[in-house]
Amino acid sequence: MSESHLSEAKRVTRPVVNEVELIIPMLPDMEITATQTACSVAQYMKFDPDRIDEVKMALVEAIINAFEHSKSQDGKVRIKFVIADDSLTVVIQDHGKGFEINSIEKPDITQKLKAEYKRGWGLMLIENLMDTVYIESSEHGTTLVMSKNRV
Amino acid sequence: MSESHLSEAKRVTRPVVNEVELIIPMLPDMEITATQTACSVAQYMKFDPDRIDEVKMALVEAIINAFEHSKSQDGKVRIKFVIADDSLTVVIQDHGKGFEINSIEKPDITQKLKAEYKRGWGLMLIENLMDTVYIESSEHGTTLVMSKNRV
Amino acid sequence: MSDLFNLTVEEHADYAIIRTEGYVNNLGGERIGEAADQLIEQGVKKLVLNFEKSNVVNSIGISILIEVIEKVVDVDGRICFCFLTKTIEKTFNIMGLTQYAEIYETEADARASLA
Amino acid sequence: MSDLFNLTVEEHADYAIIRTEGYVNNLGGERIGEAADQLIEQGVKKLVLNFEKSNVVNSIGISILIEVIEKVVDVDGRICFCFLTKTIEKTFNIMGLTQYAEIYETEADARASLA
Ligand SMILES: Nc1ncnc2c1ncn2[C@@H]1O[C@H](COP(=O)(O)OP(=O)(O)O)[C@@H](O)[C@H]1O
Ligand SMILES: Nc1ncnc2c1ncn2[C@@H]1O[C@H](COP(=O)(O)OP(=O)(O)O)[C@@H](O)[C@H]1O
Repeated sequence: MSESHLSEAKRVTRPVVNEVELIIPMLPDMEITATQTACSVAQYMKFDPDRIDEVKMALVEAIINAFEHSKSQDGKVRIKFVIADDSLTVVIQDHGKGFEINSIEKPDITQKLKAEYKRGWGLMLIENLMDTVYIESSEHGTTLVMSKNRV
Repeated sequence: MSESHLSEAKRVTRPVVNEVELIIPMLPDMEITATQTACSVAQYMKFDPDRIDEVKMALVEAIINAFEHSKSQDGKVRIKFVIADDSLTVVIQDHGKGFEINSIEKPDITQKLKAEYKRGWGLMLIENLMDTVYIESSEHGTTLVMSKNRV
Repeated sequence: MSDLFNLTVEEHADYAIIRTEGYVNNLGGERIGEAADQLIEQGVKKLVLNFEKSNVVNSIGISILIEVIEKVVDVDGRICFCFLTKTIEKTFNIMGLTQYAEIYETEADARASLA
Repeated sequence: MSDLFNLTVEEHADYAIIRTEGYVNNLGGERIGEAADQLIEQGVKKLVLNFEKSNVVNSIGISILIEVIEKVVDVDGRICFCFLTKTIEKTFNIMGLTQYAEIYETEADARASLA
């Protein structure tokens, strides 16, 4: 076995230690529990309070979407906090019915003021509060991956 | 199918929604992240602040034991918060080397004052701060189950 | 958490102040909506919403605030928010609420603007 | 978190006060241990540990406090804790530390007892 082979093997078996995982039941206000975990992880990473607050707000939106829209049978939302040197990535996952991402329209305040349905801001807020957002959704559920840089 | 059969089936398939699960990496001070989740869950259950504080202290001890003693290869500790009507149960689990529970001696302050090794208080504190404690340990790891009644 | 939401209303000759405490989610938002409805029905056209003790909002709560803004706009009134956290202020900006609602740092500032 | 641990020492004629801030874990405990060692070496026999800004301790930190207590006992000194949270006080009681260390509500109370 060559040297490089060995170090490759080491890299693969090295435990992934930079993740915090949280699974919450779909119960009212459980998103607040999740934001407290987010806060604690981000403080650990020495994020400044304003950036932590933005992650918390985006997380609330992602979680209430899963609570409200996913119709997941298992009644749970899984949240992963991935700690990297310069960024925090939060993955929010449900095993619900999913949705057609391309069918979501960008909300506009002037229209919403007159409209009957005033909702539809969550995804737009997440996109604006985080640095990168990626959504994958199918009939097996929805996974939202969002990252915030430390600075 | 009889009535009672039906309701039994219902009970079995009903999703367990009263659990929060947290998986933390074995990194310094990560136990604080876990206590913040504990705090949030216990507040959700309307535990009074003093009892929450006792759960937090017991949780710190259980987690630093897993961090320090388990030598777990996966570098993770799994914590489950089980919400019941009148009690909060916290399960702390590692996949480390385990230990012989019966070999643990109860520490005594007068002896410890003169002894070289002043440690060995964690399990004793957990037992005194919580209402019930159950430990299962084998070469596959350790599971500590501790409960605190709401009142 | 939601049962920790609280709200007080202070009525003045020409305007009213709604001070909130706690999470502005669907429930918190509805409480604000009801209070605002009642004031507008009474003829109040100028509202100050003091969020000093509300650090967390969600978009469901905000969409109820949009209803309130709509009603205020309909009566040619004014609505002022104060003591918003940086993130809530940023959120209001992102959503464009600031085209229809005014944001002030303190309650005194908001009141002064209405005088 | 640990890098948020802080400690100040205030020396008086006959005693010294150590005020801590942050998590008393292995690192925090060691910092207290070092400060206490230095004071005892200087001949200080009475210590006040003010934990007003330390709400979390762990048993590793406390075992270092036991070392400090041992050293104080060895010089026939006295050690007083103050501003302990209810849980930390309960913990000290469970462990029996209170047989060797005194607990006071406030720093003033602790100082008065040493006068
Ligand atoms: N996790 C999810 N599961 C299923 N559908 C979702 C999920 N997240 C978002 N959606 C869909 O996307 C739409 C837009 O979401 P959002 O922008 O957060 O606004 P709102 O939740 O107020 O409707 C929702 O109405 C819903 O149809
Ligand atoms: N999760 C664990 N994995 C392996 N060994 C453990 C675990 N928890 C406790 N132990 C064993 O039990 C002993 C007593 O633990 P404890 O009472 O917490 O005191 P301390 O950690 O200070 O030694 C430890 O020294 C260790 O040998």
